[in-house]
Amino acid sequence: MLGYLTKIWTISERLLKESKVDMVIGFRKGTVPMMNEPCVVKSPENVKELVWDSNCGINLANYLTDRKEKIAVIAKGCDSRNIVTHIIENKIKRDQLFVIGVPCKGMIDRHKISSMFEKEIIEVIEEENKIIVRGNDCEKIFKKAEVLQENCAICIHRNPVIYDELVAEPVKEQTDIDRYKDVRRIEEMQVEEKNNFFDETLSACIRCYACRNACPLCYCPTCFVDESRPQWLGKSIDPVDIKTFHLLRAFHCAGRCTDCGACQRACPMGINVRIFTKKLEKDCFELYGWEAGMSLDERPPLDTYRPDDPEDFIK
Amino acid sequence: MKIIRIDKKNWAGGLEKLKGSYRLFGPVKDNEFHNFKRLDKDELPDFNYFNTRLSPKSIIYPQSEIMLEYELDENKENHHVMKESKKDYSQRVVIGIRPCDASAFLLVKRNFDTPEYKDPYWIRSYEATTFVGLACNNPQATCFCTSAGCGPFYEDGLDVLLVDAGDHFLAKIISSKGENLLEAAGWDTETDADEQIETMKQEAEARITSFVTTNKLKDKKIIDLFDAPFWEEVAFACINCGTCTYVCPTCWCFDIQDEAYGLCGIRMRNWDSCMFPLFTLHGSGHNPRSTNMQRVRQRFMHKLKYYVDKYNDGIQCVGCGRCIRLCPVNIDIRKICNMMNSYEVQVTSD
Amino acid sequence: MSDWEPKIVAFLCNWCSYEAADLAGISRLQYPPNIRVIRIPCTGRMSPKFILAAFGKGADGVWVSGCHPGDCHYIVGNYYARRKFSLFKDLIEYMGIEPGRLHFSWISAAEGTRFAEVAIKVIKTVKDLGPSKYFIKKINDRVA
Amino acid sequence: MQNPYLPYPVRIEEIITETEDKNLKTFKLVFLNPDDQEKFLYKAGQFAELSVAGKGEVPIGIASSPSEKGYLMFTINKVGLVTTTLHCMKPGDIMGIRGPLGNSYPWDILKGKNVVIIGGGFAFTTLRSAIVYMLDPVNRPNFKKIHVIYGARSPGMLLYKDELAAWEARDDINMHITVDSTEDPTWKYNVGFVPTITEQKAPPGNEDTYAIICGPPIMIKFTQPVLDRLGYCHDKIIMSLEMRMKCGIGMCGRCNIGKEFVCKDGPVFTLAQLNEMPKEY
Repeated sequence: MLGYLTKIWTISERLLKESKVDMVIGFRKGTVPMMNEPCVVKSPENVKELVWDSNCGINLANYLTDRKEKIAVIAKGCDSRNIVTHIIENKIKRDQLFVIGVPCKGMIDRHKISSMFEKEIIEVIEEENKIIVRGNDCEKIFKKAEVLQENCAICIHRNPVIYDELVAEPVKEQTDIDRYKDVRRIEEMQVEEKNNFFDETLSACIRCYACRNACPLCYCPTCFVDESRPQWLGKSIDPVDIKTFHLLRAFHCAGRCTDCGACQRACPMGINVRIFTKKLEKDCFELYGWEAGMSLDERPPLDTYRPDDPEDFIK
Repeated sequence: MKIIRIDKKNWAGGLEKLKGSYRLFGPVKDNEFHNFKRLDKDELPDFNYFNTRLSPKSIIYPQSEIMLEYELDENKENHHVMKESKKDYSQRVVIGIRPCDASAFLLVKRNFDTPEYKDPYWIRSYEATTFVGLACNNPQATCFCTSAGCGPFYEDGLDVLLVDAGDHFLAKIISSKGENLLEAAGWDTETDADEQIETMKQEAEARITSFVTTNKLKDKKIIDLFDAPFWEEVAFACINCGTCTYVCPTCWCFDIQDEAYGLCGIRMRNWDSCMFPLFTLHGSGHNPRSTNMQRVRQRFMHKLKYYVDKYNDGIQCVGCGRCIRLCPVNIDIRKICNMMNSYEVQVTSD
Repeated sequence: MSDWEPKIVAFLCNWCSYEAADLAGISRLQYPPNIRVIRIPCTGRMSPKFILAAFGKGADGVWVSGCHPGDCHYIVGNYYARRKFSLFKDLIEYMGIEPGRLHFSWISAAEGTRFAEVAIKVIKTVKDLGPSKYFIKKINDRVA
Repeated sequence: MQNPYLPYPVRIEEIITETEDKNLKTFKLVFLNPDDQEKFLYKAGQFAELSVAGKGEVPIGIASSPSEKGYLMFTINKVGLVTTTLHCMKPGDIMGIRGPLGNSYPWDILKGKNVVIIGGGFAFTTLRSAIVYMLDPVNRPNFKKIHVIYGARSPGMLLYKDELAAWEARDDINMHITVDSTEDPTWKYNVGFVPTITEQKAPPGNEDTYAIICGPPIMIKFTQPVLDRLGYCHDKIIMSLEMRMKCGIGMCGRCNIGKEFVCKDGPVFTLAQLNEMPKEY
């Protein structure tokens, strides 16, 4: 994956030089370990600012919403699926985009690495399949597979779904993955247990809305939490308000979520917010055979119906 | 100033004693990170931390706080008339607060304790609290306190400064509040360790590797910085979440909300963030800071320019580095501060 | 709690279930008075927010009823609603509301008897569960 | 410690519907405790937070004048949650009021000067307060000429119609009432936008003349160049800003513009001051 960078530079430089696009949206090196900053490059001289490594977990589709320019965007498998969703939902046009597809081998989980490394992390170096973490006078080497973001570890669409150019040959997709083990575990719980589990999960929430804002799907001009007449939700850290927020946030992503993991990565409190969206993803798959963002020609599940949809739950 | 030696074997006992007359708050590890919590009986603060995930500001200034209450039942006397909610302002102590976070309260005090108006909730909480700081022997790479007006052994804002010296703590008494506290805990072994603390302080300061330059901020014109060309680029990555403002020890903005539960109700305040569009949305629908860029600019301009101009005492930042560590998209206040400080208006020649 | 009676908010489609409730009334069919009706133009108009708001403000049960598939006044509103309800019911039960607090039904304008029957069933189920406790908003101790 | 968030309880004494679209109502409020009234000493140009239990608060300019004793008056446009609730309330209902808040029109400076008041639409409330204050027999000698240019969309949208008529009849104030357009044949005042009427009727700017402008942004935008042409210095043009506010006492942070808090350092600023501030209002 490290070899992708030269190709990214070449493509970006060419596109900008030939004025095929007005800008390239990608990542630049962050100022702290395991963080890169989404950035925009507008001139061919600056393409070398762009980086690519296992710290590009932010979903760049989030930066395309309602843009009018011609844009080249670097896209992993999940990003590309969100780009598809964006196109379906008219948030950007296909012909505005040049998708630089990146076959992805997974992003690393900075929270996880921090918790596995007792000292302060000064530097993280990535070698093929190896993550070297350095502190002051100490070092630890992890296999990349053990420190992947959880959504990457169970990802089954690593290659971009749409692209104009790939930076490398497609990677092998993971098979025989059980994507919903955690969801099933909760489904099997008793009511009381479920409530305790979610109360505990959400007890750290500070309502910063990083999960919502990191998500490319959350682009409503006025989010339901900001509606005032009626005001659906209180603004305090009341547990019911917090629970309601997470429930509705997830529900708004129903049938659209690609499990890119941006929400969870963004959460400053390390809350497992994917546990909500994954339930819906599982349901959409089981009830309607749907996976989000796989094709430009299919309508998302809540925007369509079949006369014989399951309705056992209706009296 | 007096220095008391506290042997670590006497630590837990002293704290238990304190719990008789104070409510104790201290850093506790919760899953992956530390946060300040009320310490129950026999619970000790865990000092094996760089800094807490959230700043301790919520001990003085809770994220959600009831201010007033009222009855809506028209058959009751004084219905619809607001009255102050009863609160517990008994003595409390924050054990193990980092010096940067304690000095942050002094910055925030300027906002809540003004010549014209006093915020009774904040002031009463603040005054009821004794701050026992834990000096930072090992600052992090994202700490830039020394160039943000404080430091790893900074004393302003503290009542006692604890220095971890291996098998014992050195407790430097800074105020009478602090003296009373140590007395109440039964720690009274005076020692002469000024030099030792000074040496440790210098060593800690030398470990700070990260800095901001702020010397020229004051001289710039607000309008020039406001119109500077770099804001679009600075704001590009920002997703406008409230993380930076909520984890910040010096951010104080809040919202006031009424909530009614049947026939009784409360007026409360909740932390708010300049990152949210709703923060400035007028009733008419007009929003003076409607774009992402305007809100990002507001945050940095407020901290690094407006505050500087208003109070003439440095920036509204103590260099704790939380916003840098926790920003989901790696927006780094150090970079922006330096950009602002070095910005010169381009004089166009035409 | 022997005299406790559940409060149930019923969102009824204007074109069918709402009229069925009318018909049940005109036909003098008996069912317990635990239901507060809110008329909606179509089940397609239902937002999960309405359901959560009802629970948040203290409803012990919520019941949404609309036209049988194929009979929607707006042709397809209830088809879309069906998918939405299906996912929503699963999600809210996954998050810990008891199965049996949230009900959906198809009742046409002619089915007054069925309306009363379903109402009795819904009320009975909710009553058996006891007062709502998981999604109801109260003054909370986390708010200092 | 006095709690600045605690409203004084007041009773709604009277509600007057001001405009033909019924979106503007004037509320007369009376303090439940006479002591509170003694504490509530205000100047024209200040505002207060009106508090409705269970709904919230809303910052509204005080429309009564300090020279009118025994009650406070607010003219409220129906916009959001709190103002809509207020519009549904009735005389006798109990609500709350916090204030007075903000600075006021600069009465020390205006003393002995000509004052030109330019208002548009429903932003005439604190201007009414200013006019009533200046016309009070005790205060009138403290001011030279008073001009008032006040416009609304139509005659039915003018506030305080009876008072306007009464002022028209006086000779110690020069009234220039205008409407954008009207088909009313009995309309005997000006027709035209406020900037146009200002250009025609306002006295030229000089050392002794101050203009106070309140109105919708579009009116301000087009009136400003007119005043420039008439020779008004920017430190003699006085404006009152509107912002979203919550605390009203400079603490909650949202009305921050540059280093000022509109609620505490404003809402009244001179144009010269505003020129130095970011245009975030």
